[in-house]
Amino acid sequence: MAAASISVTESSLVLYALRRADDALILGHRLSEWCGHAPMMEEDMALANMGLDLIGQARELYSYAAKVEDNGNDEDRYAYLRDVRQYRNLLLVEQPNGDFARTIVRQFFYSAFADAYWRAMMGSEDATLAAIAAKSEKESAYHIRHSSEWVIRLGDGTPESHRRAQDAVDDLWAFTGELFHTDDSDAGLIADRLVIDPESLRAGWTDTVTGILRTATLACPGKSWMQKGGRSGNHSEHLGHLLSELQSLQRSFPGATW
Amino acid sequence: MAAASISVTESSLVLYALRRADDALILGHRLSEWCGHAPMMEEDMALANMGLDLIGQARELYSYAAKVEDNGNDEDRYAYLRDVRQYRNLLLVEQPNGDFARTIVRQFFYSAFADAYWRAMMGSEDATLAAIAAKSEKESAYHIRHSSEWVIRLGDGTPESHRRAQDAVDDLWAFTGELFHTDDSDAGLIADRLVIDPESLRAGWTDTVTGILRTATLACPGKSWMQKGGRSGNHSEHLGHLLSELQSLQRSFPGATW
Amino acid sequence: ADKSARFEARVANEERIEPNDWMPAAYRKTLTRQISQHAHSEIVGMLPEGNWITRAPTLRRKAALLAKVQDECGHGLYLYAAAETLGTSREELVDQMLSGKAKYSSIFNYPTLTWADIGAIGWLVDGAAIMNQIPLCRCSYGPYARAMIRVCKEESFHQRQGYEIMVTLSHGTPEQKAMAQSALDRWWWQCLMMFGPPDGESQHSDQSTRWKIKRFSNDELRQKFVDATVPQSDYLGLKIPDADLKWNATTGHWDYGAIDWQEFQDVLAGNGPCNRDRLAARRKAHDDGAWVREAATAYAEKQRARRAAVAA
Amino acid sequence: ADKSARFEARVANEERIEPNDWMPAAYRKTLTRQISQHAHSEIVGMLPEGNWITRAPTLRRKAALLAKVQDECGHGLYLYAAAETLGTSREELVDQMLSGKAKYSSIFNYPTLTWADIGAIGWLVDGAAIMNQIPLCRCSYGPYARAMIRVCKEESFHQRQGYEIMVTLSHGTPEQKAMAQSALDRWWWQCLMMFGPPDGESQHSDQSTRWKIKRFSNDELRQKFVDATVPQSDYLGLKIPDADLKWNATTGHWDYGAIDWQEFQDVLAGNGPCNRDRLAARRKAHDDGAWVREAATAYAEKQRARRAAVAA
Repeated sequence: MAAASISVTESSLVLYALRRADDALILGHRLSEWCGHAPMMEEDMALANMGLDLIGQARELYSYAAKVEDNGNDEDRYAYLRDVRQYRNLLLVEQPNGDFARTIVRQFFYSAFADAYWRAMMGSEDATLAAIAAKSEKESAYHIRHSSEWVIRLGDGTPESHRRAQDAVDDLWAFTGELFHTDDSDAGLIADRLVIDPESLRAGWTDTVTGILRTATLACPGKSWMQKGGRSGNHSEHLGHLLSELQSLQRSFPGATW
Repeated sequence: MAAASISVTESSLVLYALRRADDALILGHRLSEWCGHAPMMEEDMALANMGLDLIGQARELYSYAAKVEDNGNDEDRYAYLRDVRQYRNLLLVEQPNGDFARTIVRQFFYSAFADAYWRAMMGSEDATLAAIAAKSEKESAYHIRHSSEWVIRLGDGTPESHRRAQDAVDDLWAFTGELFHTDDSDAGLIADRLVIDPESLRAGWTDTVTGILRTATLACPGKSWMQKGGRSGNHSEHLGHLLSELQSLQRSFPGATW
Repeated sequence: ADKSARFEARVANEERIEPNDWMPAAYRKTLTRQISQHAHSEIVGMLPEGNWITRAPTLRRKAALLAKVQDECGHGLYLYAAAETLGTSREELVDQMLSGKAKYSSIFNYPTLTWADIGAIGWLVDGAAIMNQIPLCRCSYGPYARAMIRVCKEESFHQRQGYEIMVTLSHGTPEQKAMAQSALDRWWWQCLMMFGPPDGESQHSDQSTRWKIKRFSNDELRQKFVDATVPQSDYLGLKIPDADLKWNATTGHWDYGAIDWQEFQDVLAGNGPCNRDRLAARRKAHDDGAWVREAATAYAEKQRARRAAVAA
Repeated sequence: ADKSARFEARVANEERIEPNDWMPAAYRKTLTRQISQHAHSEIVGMLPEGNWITRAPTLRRKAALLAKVQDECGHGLYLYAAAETLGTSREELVDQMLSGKAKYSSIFNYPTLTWADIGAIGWLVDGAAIMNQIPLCRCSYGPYARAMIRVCKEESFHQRQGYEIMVTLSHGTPEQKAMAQSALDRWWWQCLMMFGPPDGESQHSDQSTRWKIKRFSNDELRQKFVDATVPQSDYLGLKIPDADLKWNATTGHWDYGAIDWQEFQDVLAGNGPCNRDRLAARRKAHDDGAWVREAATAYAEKQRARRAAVAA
């Protein structure tokens, strides 16, 4: 085993699991960057908590992908030995932490989706995905509650916090369209009821988000241009830097066990 | 060739060349981080200029080390395939850029030494080191001039720039003692007149620095505790992060040619 | 009217217009916009390539890339200087860019994902830029023409460097070759768009042509670029991502497929992958640097006052 | 005087003192200092280990390290809560730390250079901390004793995790084993210093012992630590960097070499490799977070006002 990148045979199901695993890992990693630097100790705890949940979800999804792919890969090979173009996560989750408002709004947009998503996925005909969903749903319920509360506090707090929260909403909005994106690879899985059609969650997501933003006295950007590309490896420039940090040890010590 | 770290046979002369090469590379890398983000376009140019000079010096010193070591290593293997404990640079040069004042003061402390150092090293009995010194001295003359001018401008500019410059001086002062440090490995080289004794430059350095700081209306910290460790691989936590970025491609594509 | 006729005659006669010469307001405005837009592009263009300076794979490449990005900054500086000869200050021009009022080349709103993108930018983006800029070396406005001569010289050096990176990658490991192909795939169409809308849809062309600012149509330059690039791509063993690309023996040119002008419009409207990041990065540099510029000004004023006191 | 005698009797009788009980001012002050210093250490202690969360070499290690650092934050929180029962607010205590007035454990002023340092911190630093803390589970002050019971439970889990990292590394590649040895070399003496100055030079010990805050002398605890650690180091096949270390059959303990107390004093005086970085990082987190805490307060007040308006 060298420190070069692995190759992955991306069947529809493997690709599907990797995409969600990458979402969870990258967002979890971003949250972990806060550890020791949060605005209050309670938030050091809370952000780490969410990060741990997400890294846990990533591990289960990677392990499932490895089992389905059956090609000698495992959670760590997926996480540490794929390059930026092999990563399949949403552009939303790789966006830098920025200030606390940006981290919270990113979490809120993601969790508002993930919470409904995992609930729906509990009905998957794929037993493993259904089991992962059951566990993840409990976690995401906390994530959406925690991030919603902060969106409201920041939006309806001081003029400065309102401005920062609104900037975050405006800047991150363009990355929310990708939450609902599907492609040919997904279509068969949806038809077989192994996974849900995210389009079915759009109305609920919009309700949740507009409701919370309204309570937070924040303006909702409405219909506008949406970015995409993460699902097929066309990332922003931010992900490469994150990966050079995340993967540095595995890349520098080929074949070692840790 | 794998992406694992190389081993280096550090004879006195090899170690000596690597230490100076690492100084130049790490400081050059730090300066290059500014590119596109400087406070004015003229400074984008100037910081890149100094960075280029330093990377050039590093390349010559690494190549000389490779020739002396004669062990199949080369400039890129030294730069890209040694881990943090194998790097031999001064703690000063690995300190983060911080604000512009910090970058300038770091450059000033280093260049005030380097300028006198290279001038003295032109008399080395090692022809290669003497030749490198002759070239580097011209470059460092510009570095000390440029950084001195900015130290004065910032120190004697606005209250804010004065405060920032003074903070930088106070925080970086503890890393200047290492400029004059020597160890057993150096002693033989000094005795053989292959290299100079940096102690001989201390009075001149102190004059330069106190003079410029006085002109800049900045307080000179005076005698205080000095940090050391970089020369033997005991670095600050900053260097590891820098290297994970600097080395990411070479570590991820074992054996490739670029 | 007399002045105007004389100006038109001079231009028609291929004479150079200099800063102190009389010129029509529209000529001044057009050139100010074009030159400053060009300057903004050089400055914003530092960012996608700058993204790889800290990760360049060898010290030689690192130095070359840093030098290249520095050159771009230099181009920006003397293009701003050329624009300033038309009466608008660099500060004002930069503010127009930072506020989003002035444009820069849309090509820089795409991300550099891998090291191969650095090769592709040099080869293709600089290649396209040179096609656009070589005719500008004969532009009727003297300062711009002279700036362009220097820019083009450096750009062709950059272009060769970029191509050499592509040669190395496409002759490298299978992973490197795949990286090179992916970069070509992602940059090709964007480079074709760099020449602007198809002839006939271009807004400023007629007058610019009469004023000897523009000497070839967008489509002419685009075709030149395609014709020059196809054989280079063949040499690299890479495939241009255009199923309709084929040699036309009748015209002696390469025919290419339809360009997605909707994407061009979208990116121009601010919706490219990096528009927000690019402006945010430039604004941050500007804002974070404010105290430095203030310090320099304050110090210069103190020095002036001191000299005046000594003289008095 | 009556109260004082009763207090002393209760303490001597191993009863727990609770927040509302009468206690001597010096007891309150000593405990406030000790507990808050302990809390600061947990919070600052997040930084050296936090430095490796983003680079942990496997997902399992990443999750474990993140959880561990989170635990430390939790320890900090309930130690501050214990200190608050003595009448000083967390805010005030934190300000004392940020201003440099209050100390935290000097061990956190050393850098984590490699992944092996994470193993060494768990194994040695947590190991030493547990030696210090287990007796505190029987401290005379109830809230502190109860906090310590919980802390010790989690710390021993961390200690085992750290040791397991060392086992993996020392059974790994030659590079990994060298990394592990280097970490032991760099952390060993610093850990011995964690037990404080040699007996006799310790300032607060006598009274603390009488008050059942301290139950073993610094040197006793240090010896316990050495005795426990030497066989573990043997198992790892690593060499403790002490030429004078040898088994003393007479005493039944390991004799160890002279400790460089000058270094201890230097680091305490603010001259450790990371003192500035640690305080700067905590101050930055505090300063950058000010607007968030203000927003939370402002929102809470608005909500209170709204509820009051509804109730009225």
